[in-house]
This record gives sequence, C-alpha cells and structure tokens, in this order.
Amino acid sequence: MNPDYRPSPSLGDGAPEDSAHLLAEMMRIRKFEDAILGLFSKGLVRGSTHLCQGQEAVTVGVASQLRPGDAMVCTYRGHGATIAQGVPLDACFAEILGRSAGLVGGRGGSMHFTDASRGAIGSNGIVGAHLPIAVGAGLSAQYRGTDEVSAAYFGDGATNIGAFHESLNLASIWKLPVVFVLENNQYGEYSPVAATTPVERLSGRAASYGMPGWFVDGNDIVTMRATAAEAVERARAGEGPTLIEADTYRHSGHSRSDPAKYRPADEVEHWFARDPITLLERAMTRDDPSAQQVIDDVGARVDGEIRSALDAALASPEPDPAERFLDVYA
Amino acid sequence: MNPDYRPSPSLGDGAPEDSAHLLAEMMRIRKFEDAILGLFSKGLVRGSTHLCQGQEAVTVGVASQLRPGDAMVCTYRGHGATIAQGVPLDACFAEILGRSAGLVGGRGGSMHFTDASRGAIGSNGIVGAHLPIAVGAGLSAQYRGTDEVSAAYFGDGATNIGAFHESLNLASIWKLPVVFVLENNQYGEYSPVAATTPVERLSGRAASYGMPGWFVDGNDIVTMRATAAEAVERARAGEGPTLIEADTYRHSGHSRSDPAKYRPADEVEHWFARDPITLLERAMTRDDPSAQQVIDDVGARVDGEIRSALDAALASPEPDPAERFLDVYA
Amino acid sequence: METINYRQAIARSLAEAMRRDPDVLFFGEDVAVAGGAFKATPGLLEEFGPRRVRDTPISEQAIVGAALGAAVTGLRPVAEVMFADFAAVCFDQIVNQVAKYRYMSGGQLSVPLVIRMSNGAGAGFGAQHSQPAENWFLNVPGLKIVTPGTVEDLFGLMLAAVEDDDPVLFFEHKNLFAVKGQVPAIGGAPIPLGRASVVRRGGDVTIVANQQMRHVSLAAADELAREGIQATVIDPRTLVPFDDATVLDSLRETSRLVVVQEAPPDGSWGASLISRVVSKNLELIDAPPALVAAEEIPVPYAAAMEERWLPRASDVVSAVQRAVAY
Amino acid sequence: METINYRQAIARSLAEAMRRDPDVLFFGEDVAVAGGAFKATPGLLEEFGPRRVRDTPISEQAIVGAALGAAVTGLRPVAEVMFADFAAVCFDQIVNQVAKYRYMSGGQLSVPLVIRMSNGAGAGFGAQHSQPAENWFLNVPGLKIVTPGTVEDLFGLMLAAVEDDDPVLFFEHKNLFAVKGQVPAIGGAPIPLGRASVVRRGGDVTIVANQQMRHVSLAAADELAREGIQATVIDPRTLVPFDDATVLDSLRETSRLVVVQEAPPDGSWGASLISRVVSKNLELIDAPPALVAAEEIPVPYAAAMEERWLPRASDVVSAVQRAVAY
Ligand SMILES: Cc1ncc(C[n+]2csc(CCOP(=O)(O)OP(=O)(O)O)c2C)c(N)n1
Ligand SMILES: Cc1ncc(C[n+]2csc(CCOP(=O)(O)OP(=O)(O)O)c2C)c(N)n1
Ligand SMILES: [Mg+2]
Ligand SMILES: [Mg+2]
Repeated sequence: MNPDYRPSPSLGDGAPEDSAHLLAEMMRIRKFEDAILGLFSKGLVRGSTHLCQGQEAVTVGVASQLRPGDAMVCTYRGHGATIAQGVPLDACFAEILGRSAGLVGGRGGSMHFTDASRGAIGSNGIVGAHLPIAVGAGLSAQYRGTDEVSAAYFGDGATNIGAFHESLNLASIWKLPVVFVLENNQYGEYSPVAATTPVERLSGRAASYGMPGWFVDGNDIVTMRATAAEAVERARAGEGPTLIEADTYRHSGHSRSDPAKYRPADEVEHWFARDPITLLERAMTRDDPSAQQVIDDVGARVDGEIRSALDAALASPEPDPAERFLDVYA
Repeated sequence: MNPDYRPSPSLGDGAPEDSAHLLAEMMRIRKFEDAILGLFSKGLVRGSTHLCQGQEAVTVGVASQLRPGDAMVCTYRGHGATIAQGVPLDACFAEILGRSAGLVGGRGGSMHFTDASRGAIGSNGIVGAHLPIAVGAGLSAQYRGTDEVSAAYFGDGATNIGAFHESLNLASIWKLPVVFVLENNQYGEYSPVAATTPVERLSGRAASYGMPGWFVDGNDIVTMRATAAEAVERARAGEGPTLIEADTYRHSGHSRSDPAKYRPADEVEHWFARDPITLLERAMTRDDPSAQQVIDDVGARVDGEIRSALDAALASPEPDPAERFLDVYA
Repeated sequence: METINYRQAIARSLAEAMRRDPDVLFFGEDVAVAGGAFKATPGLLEEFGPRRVRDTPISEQAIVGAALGAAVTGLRPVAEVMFADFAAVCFDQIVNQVAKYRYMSGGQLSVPLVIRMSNGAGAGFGAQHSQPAENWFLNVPGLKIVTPGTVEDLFGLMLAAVEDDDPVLFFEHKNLFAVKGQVPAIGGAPIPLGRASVVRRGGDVTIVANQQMRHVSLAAADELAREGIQATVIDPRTLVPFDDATVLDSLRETSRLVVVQEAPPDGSWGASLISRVVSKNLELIDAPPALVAAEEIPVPYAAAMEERWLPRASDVVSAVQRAVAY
Repeated sequence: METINYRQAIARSLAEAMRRDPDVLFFGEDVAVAGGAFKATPGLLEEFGPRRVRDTPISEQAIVGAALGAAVTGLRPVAEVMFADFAAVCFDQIVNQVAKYRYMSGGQLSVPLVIRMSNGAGAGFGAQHSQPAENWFLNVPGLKIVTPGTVEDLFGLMLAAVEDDDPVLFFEHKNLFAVKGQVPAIGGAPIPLGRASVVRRGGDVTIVANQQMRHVSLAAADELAREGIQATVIDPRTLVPFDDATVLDSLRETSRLVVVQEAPPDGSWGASLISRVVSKNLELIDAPPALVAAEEIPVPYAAAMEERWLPRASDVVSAVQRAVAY
C-alpha cells in the first residue's frame, strides 16, 4: 500500500494572506466548544457531547472549498464541521441546550445538528452511517447535472465499519463527486488506531476502491485547504471521489465522560504543540511580530460573538413540548 | 496495489501422483450437480439452487488441506464446498429433495447445507454474512489453543459488502487462523465484476487489512492445492489469515432461473476450455495416454456412487411435518 | 384496461412513476441490465437509460443510504432490496437513518423514497429468503409500510408511494407474481396510502388479511358462505398508516374479528391491531379476537413443512367458526 | 450480601459467569482496557486477561458474527453492542444468523451466546442512542430476550443467560445504572429465563411492566393505593420466553390488565401480550386492557420532550383508574 503523503503548500511556506479569517473560523469552533464545556459543568447539557477541539483545521480547510448547493455530512463530533459551514452559533448553542431556537428545535441535541440551508444535511450518531448518505448526495449532484459536491467527515475508527467500505466502493464505481474526509485523531473512543486497525495509513484503504487516498497534516490549515481544494476540484470536474486522511488530535476525551487518561503524556504534549490554532498563530507572527495584535483582535471579536450567541440561546425558551410531534411524517 | 500472483506448482509441471483421487473428488461434485439439474427439470427441487460447476478445483483444493476439527463455511453456492468435506451424497440429495434423510432433515434446502461432523458448519443465503462467522470459528480455534483453522468461501460480489470488510479486519487484528477463499467466478449474479467493483484484482483488497492477498489460477487443482496448503500452514502456525483469490468460472447461470445469456460466447468458450476437470484430465493423459482408462474408471465409479446416493435419497420419506418444530430452541 | 400479472405490475408502475416525474430514479442489484433477479423490472433501463436506472454492487447499506442522500437533496429515488430478508443488512439505514431523518432535521429535510422488497414465504426458498419482514419495522415511527396483494393495488400504491414525501417500505409478495389483474393501458391513479380495501362484505365476521393471506381468506370466506357464515374481508393494504376506521366500521356490524397474517404472532401488525381494537373499542367485540398467524419457527424448506408454516384457509375457517360459535 | 448498583452488577455477573466456565469469553468495543464506554465492565480484563476479555474494532457485524462462530464451535461468548440502537447495524447477524443457526443446522449446532446492549431513553442521548430496541426482535423466532429492571434480576438473569444453550439478547437499561440492590458476596444463583416476578400484590388491577416502567409502575401503584386501588405489579423480566401464566393467574383475581412499556405500541411486546390474553382468555377481562406506551415518534432530545415521550406514573394511574371505573 502506497498512500500518497501530501506535504503540498503548508504554513512552513509562510502564513497565508487571509490568515486572520482562517484564524477566526478556527477560533469560533474552539471557543464555541470552550463555552459548551462551561455549560457541561453547569449541568445544562443532556446526554453526551463530543468535542472536536484540536481538529479545527480539518473542517475549516474543507469548508473553505465548499459552495452553496454542496452537501456536508458529519458525525456526533460535528460541531466544528457544522460551524465551519457558517451555521449561526446561537442556533447551535440553543440546540445543545434543548431550546426552541435550536437548529432542529431542540429535538436533536449535540449529535444531530442540521442546517440544510447551509449544506449541513446531518450529523450522525451511528459510526459510518452517514457515509452512504453522502454518497447519495453525490449521486444527486451528478444526476441533476450540477457540479455540486458532497463532503463527509468521519474518524479513524469508522474505517473499520461495513458502511465505510460499501460507500467508498459505490462512490467510486459511479464516479460520484464525494470528498471523504478521514479525521484521524489517533483514537476511536479509548482505543488507539493500532489496537483496532492492522494498517498504518488508513488512506491506503482507498486503493481498494480505485480511489486516490491522500494523507496530510490535518493541523496545518494551509495544507488542509490546498488538499481539500484539489479533491473538491476533482469532484466538480467529474473525476470522482477522493479519500483524504487528515492527521490530527482531539484535545479532550472521546466524550464528556472521558478524561482521556489513557494517553501518554509525551503524545499529548507533542500534539498540543501542534495545535492548529497555535501553528497558524506562530506562522503569522514569525515573519511579522505585529500580527499578534491581529490575533488578539480576532480572539476578542470571536469572544464577543460567542458571548452574544450564548446569551441569545439562553434567552430562547424551552420548546413547546407539543412540538415533539412535528415532522415525524410530512 | 500489488496483489501477489501465485503461479506456484501447477498442472503444467505434470499431473500429480494422486490425480485419480483429485479427479474423483471433482467429478463427485460435477456429477452431483448434473443430477441436481435433472431433478430440476422433473420439478423435484423447490426454491432456487446455485450450481458451482466449473469451480470444483477451488473447493477440492482447499478441502484437501483441512483436517477434522477445522471449520468450513460457504455460500448458497455451496454444494461443492460441502461435498469436498466428505459429506455423504445421499444426505445432500435428500436435503435438496426436502426429505427426512437430508443433511438438516429437509428443513434447510439447497442453501443450508450443514454437516458439523465434517466441519461444514453452514452454508449461508446472505451474501457475506458467513464471513464474520468464519472469524468466530477462527477465534474459537485460537482461544482453545488448537492449531485448527477456519476456511470461508465467498464470491467476487461479496467483496463489496460490509461484512467482508469487517471480517477481514477483525481476523487480521486478532491474527486468527482463517483462510478467506474468494472464488472469483467473474460474475455476481448477472453483473460482471467490472460493473460493480472499481479494482481489477480483488485480492489487492487484502492490503487494507495488512493481510497477504494471493491471486491464483483457481481451475488448476495443483496450484489451488499448493496455495491452500500455504495459507492453511500460515494459519496453523499462528501467522494469521490469508486471502486467496481463485480465478474461476461458473458453467451455468447464477441460479436455476438464469440461462446466462449475458456472457460473451468467446468468454464462455475460453473458460470451458479451462474447465478444471478437463485441465486435470489433459495433464494426466499428456505424458501417459493410458491414463484415459483411469479417467474412465473414475467416471464410472463416481457415476455409480451418484446413482446409489440419489436412489437412497429418493427412497427417503418426506419428513414428518411435526419435525418442523424441532431445534428452534435447545 | 389491460390484464397483466403482479410481477409485470412492478415494472409498469415504476415506468409510469418515472414518466411522471424526472426526479424519480431507480437502482438496486441487477435491476437494470438484467431486468431484476425476479425479472420484475425489465425494460426500465431501455426506456429511461443508465442515468435513471442503475445496477449497484452488492451493498445494501450503500444502496439505501444513497437513496436517502438523494432523497434529502431533491430526488425521489426508488431502491430495490432484492429479498425483504436482506433488509436486515441495511436495517440501520432504514430504522436509524431513513425513518428519523426528517425528525432529526427538525423538518428541514423531506425523505421521499421508496424501498421495494420481495417478501414472504411459500416458494421453497428456505429460512433466509422467505421471511415476511414487514413486522421488523412496526415499532419504528417514521416509516410507511405498504403490502399490496393484487395487481391493481400494487400499481396504484406504487404510484402513491413514489409521490409520497415520506419514506415507504414497499413489500411485493414473491408468491403472488402470477396473480392477474387489470391496469390502465396508459396513465393510472394512485391509491392513497392508509386506506383499507373491503374486498368482500358479510355481516357475521370481520376478517382482516393482506398479501397472500387476503387470497387465503377469500377462499375461506367462500367456504364459510357455503356453511351460511358471511364474512367481510378487509385488506388493509398499508400497515402504516393503518386504516383502523374501516375495521371498526365493519366490527360494528359483525362484532367478531379474525386477523390473518403471514408472520408469527409476537411483534406483528395483527397483534397490534387486536391490541388497539380491544383497548379502545372492547365494546364492539362479542367474541375473542383471533390471530391466525404463521408458526413461531424459521420458515422451513420442505414443502410439507412450509405449507403448514403458512396459515391455510382451513385455519381461517376454524377461527371464524370458533368466533361465531362463541 | 452486598449492596451494589445496576451498573456494577454487570461486571459482577460477568465475572461470576467467567469464573464458573472457562469457555466464557467477552468482547466488544472498548470493553477491556477502558472497562466499557459506560464503565460497566471494569476489572474484567485485569481478572481474566486479554485472551478472554477483548477490545474490538468498530465492527458490530464482525462482533456478533464472531460470537456466533465461536458459539457454534464450543465456546460461550458474551458480546457487547454498546447502545442497543446499534443492533441495527448487525441486525442481519442477529435475526438471519444467530436466531436461525440451530434451526438451519437441523439441531447439529448450539448457539450459546449472549449479546449485551445498553437500552432505552431518559438520559438525553437523542433519537439514535435512546431506543428501547427489544421490540425489533419479537417477530423473529429463535432468540431469547431479557430485560432486567433491578440489580438482583440483572445478576441472576445474566448467570442464566450465559448458561443457556440458546442465544440471548440481554438489554441493560442505561437509565437504571444507579439503581441499588443486593448480590451475594460470592457465588450467586441464576434466575431461570421465562419467569416473571410479582413485585407487588393487589386485587384490583394487574400492571405488567419492565425495566424503567417497572419502577414507574410501582410509584403509580403507591399512588393508587392511597386512593384505595390495590395493584399487582408484574415484571416479566424476560420477553421471550414470556411468562403468560403469571399474568393470567393475576388476571383471574383482578380482571383488569394495564401493560406499561417504554416503546411505541405497534409491534411491541405489550401489544402482543394484550393480543394473546384477549384471544385466548377474553373471559378473564372485565375492562379494556390498556397499553401505556411511549409515543409514536423518535426519541426527542430536549428534557421537556423526552420526559413526555416516556410513560409517566400519572399515565399509569389514569389508565388504571379508567380500567377500574369501566
Ligand atoms: C455503529 C456504532 N458503533 C459504535 C458506536 C459508539 N461510538 C461512538 S463514537 C465511537 C468512536 C469512533 O471513533 P472514530 O471513528 O475514530 O471517530 P472520533 O470519535 O475519534 O471522531 C464509537 C465506538 C456508534 N456510535 N455507532
Ligand atoms: C445481502 C445479500 N444481498 C443480495 C443477495 C442476492 N444474491 C445472492 S447471490 C448474489 C451474487 C453473489 O455474487 P458472488 O459473491 O460473486 O458469488 P457467486 O454467486 O458468484 O458465487 C446476490 C446478489 C443476497 N443473497 N444477500
Ligand atoms: Mg478517531
Ligand atoms: Mg461471483
């Protein structure tokens, strides 16, 4: 197996012109989830929640290449993917809080974020189950004769489930415009990849489907964006699906109940030093120390945005319980 | 992808010493199914039946390497795999005829042949669903500290279903003694492999599981046996699973209702010329024309065996309908 | 009108639906080039081309999921799952995805898709190819379930299923393929989902039965009529939504309920119907409601066994006689 | 005896079963090193080692199939499917393989395996992680279904399930993890599958309820007692086989049946029980049997919605009052 490592353009080449924008996009996700952590501790979040802190460059990079009309599906660890689509933060908070202003009226919760108007056609609680749906969105784009694409995020652990296999195969044989974005955050729940998966580079599995499989540094926003651009371009051009394996790391445990004590300290240290936000900030200030001001400004602006979104969400009423009967059928 | 083509020993090197035996084993399957065809036309077979004529070298080759205690699972196209285990032909006929002397008392039919005493722990009607079961039999062999192995036959089409993927992955990560025997007979039902599968050599998929994937001439009984021997040896030695892709061809359609008109004449001609029984006979007579007598004798003996097995089966009574309530629970 | 059989009605109705709406596409294993493993969909590829009629790999999860993804992005896919038994390999896509997708999206997304499956026993296919699988889905809100028993119903219900904005599981009974009936030479009207059909009227007992059992029950009703017992036979046609009202109307006259189904009793639509009737309208009932059901064993292969597994007209007759004598 | 909670009873009972029989092994996703996603199986890896306690990839079809293959070749595997909702991704292995394997082998092969799953609603996990999935399997002969509602039942039923020569689906309710109860400090006796437990006796009404609803029904019974209505509360504990006899015995005294379940009505065990009772013993019934069930919608997330989705004690009280007033 020869999965293709893609160094391509990177932050090593210098910070991009729109660094401030990219930083803001990643910070929105980071700080949104900081706030969710706060809500946890106040007992305001029911069930489970899965944070994606540390993985922001992947979703921001991919989302930067999507356009209105494109479809995006993601997992229970989908706050980042959904927010990167430009979904309003107040509706995201409200959904997790179970309020009527929530994305889906409080009926879904953290694992079921949908904002179809922005292409976010569903987060999914079943590992791998959204991949066939992404294939269907790709089929639809092709059938309708558009150059729309479908993007699907999923984890390393998901590459072991049957639906992954069937989806990549069908997307390939029908040459559908699907970008499969494998967020390899090194663990599936508590299990390191090597404990469950007998190959080192998961992107190598693309070969089983006659599909390009690329492996990139998922914490480098420039690399991530460039790689996504290529895969999306292939899809739009009718060249079929691509599998991108983005190496990354989740900062916290699998879900709210996991303190992630199973991770070796040096591993954690290594990856925190490679935090995608830190990497971008470092690149910004390396050539231009005055960029620190830009960074601080972005941080402050996003803090404000988060605060007012959260205030708005908290001000939203509980849903009318009668609404639970809506939308079971058309 | 670099699946490993294995020419290894072959009939080209001359017929093996035990040719008469191998020929008899293949002929038993061939002539058994000839007889089934006859029963069809008399309306004595219910439902569907899937013949494996043309693929006999695969199952005879693999079965030759199995021992008591080893497990074998196969598909609805499982007459050959089961008969190659040494299962009595009268019980096979009786099962298809729905008689009480059938392998499973007439409750199963053509798709559900089981003879646990000979390692045949189940034919399966659901594509790919027996592969997880084969993994479990391998787990059991390993757990019990034996050097028993588990062998699973399946088709080219089955490599596209989720259970295939999950099974090879789990067998590999647990290093289980499983031999996955892919009978690539060029079609899944009416669809040629290329219509459903975007890679040329299915054995290449083994790489996704860090497993050896070998591709061999499945119609050459010597090659087939040698390859099976190696894979079984690896399994017994604790070296884990192997995927063997055996290139072969089914002589008739997918099932009784399929005249197989969709196959190009030259393709059919090519493969009929490479009939595994013909190939062996040709090798036998090439160096020793007097071997024709051996061949004729084997044919006559097997004919006799088939006739008496069929007579015995036809003499078996219909099952007592009350037996249908047996064995739902222990 | 034209006389065709149940098998032919499948392609006829699909073709009609595809002519009406360019957003309808159809895919499944060997449905296109080969015209279906049951030869139920010949001619569709020829009429509508490979963009709209597609063969798939053996990947039921991908098939159903692809239909779902296409449905929520503007199309009206029809997917085939060859034998209903194989719904088990894509059960997650059906119950956790398709059934809940509208709800989990807060109503943002519609799921106008049809999953066609060949259902049921009687043809000697054995335990894994003969199950009446419709009951697996009853406890899962969000699906509609259709089980036509005649050519006319298949044709009209298929048109309705494809037009419906909700997901429909469409069970075609493989032992009814040869049943004949009439369809319009061109066009045709949908039969609204959720309306039972009263296929025979009689004042002594209400028999509710679908698919094969509709026919078995009609035979039983003929026999009962010779004894002077007049049966109403109601074919619910769709199990979800279920037309309780038609059953209750009939019970007002007959006070006796016999449900006949090709599936074991527990967790079935028949048991559910009886439970609804007695808990809400016990006063309508003068005799114990009977559930004439298949046996609680896997479907056996041998003819003599499989025949007994299926409810027979004589079982229906006895159940009715007991109810009337109560 | 020792006081532990329902969550702890899981590991306790598994450890006891594994000590008794060296052929018992246990595997699932993150059950070993991490001690389970619900922290229900800590200590097992430490006591029994990596040969007997194994983490798996995220591959439920392979997990269940591996258990099946091991079971038919001499072992007694216990497999975990983390949330019962995920039984959908391995539904084929359960209903088409595990359930039918003995039958399809003509009795040559036994299938002594247990599939443990965390079941049910009430904890805010949303539509895909809260389903009471036990009803998906009712129409499939060949499986046993166990739904313990207390520490004692979980412990004793687990021992019985592991000893049983048939496949058992073992549903642990994740909203009962904190419930306390008593288990022996060492050893312990299996509770035979198929025996209901009469958890409260009263002559006015028979309430049948399991898992969370057992507790809800007991609260309702207390409230009813204050009004002078005395309820018998029966926990069936196992849904297959179902202990009809205990229910019928109680009905002989009370003549009133109220079934309370955490699942929608159609295709449920409650509807099936009512159907069996009225079709075979209508004479025992003096009032319409009531099915107090969950709502026919996916499980909603927000607290105020999910609470209403679940039957509440007040719903049980009203149903009983209606039955008594009839
Ligand atoms: C079919 C299924 N099995 C198991 C689970 C439980 N589960 C939720 S997340 C998870 C780990 C997934 O790991 P990975 O794919 O790497 O994604 P990550 O959580 O790391 O983003 C598991 C096992 C599930 N939701 N669905
Ligand atoms: C899950 C499932 N899907 C579809 C089928 C119907 N079916 C039976 S055999 C077959 C083709 C299998 O092809 P292959 O794996 O190549 O095996 P072959 O029949 O050629 O031996 C199909 C689609 C099935 N039995 N199970
Ligand atoms: Mg991961
Ligand atoms: Mg094939």
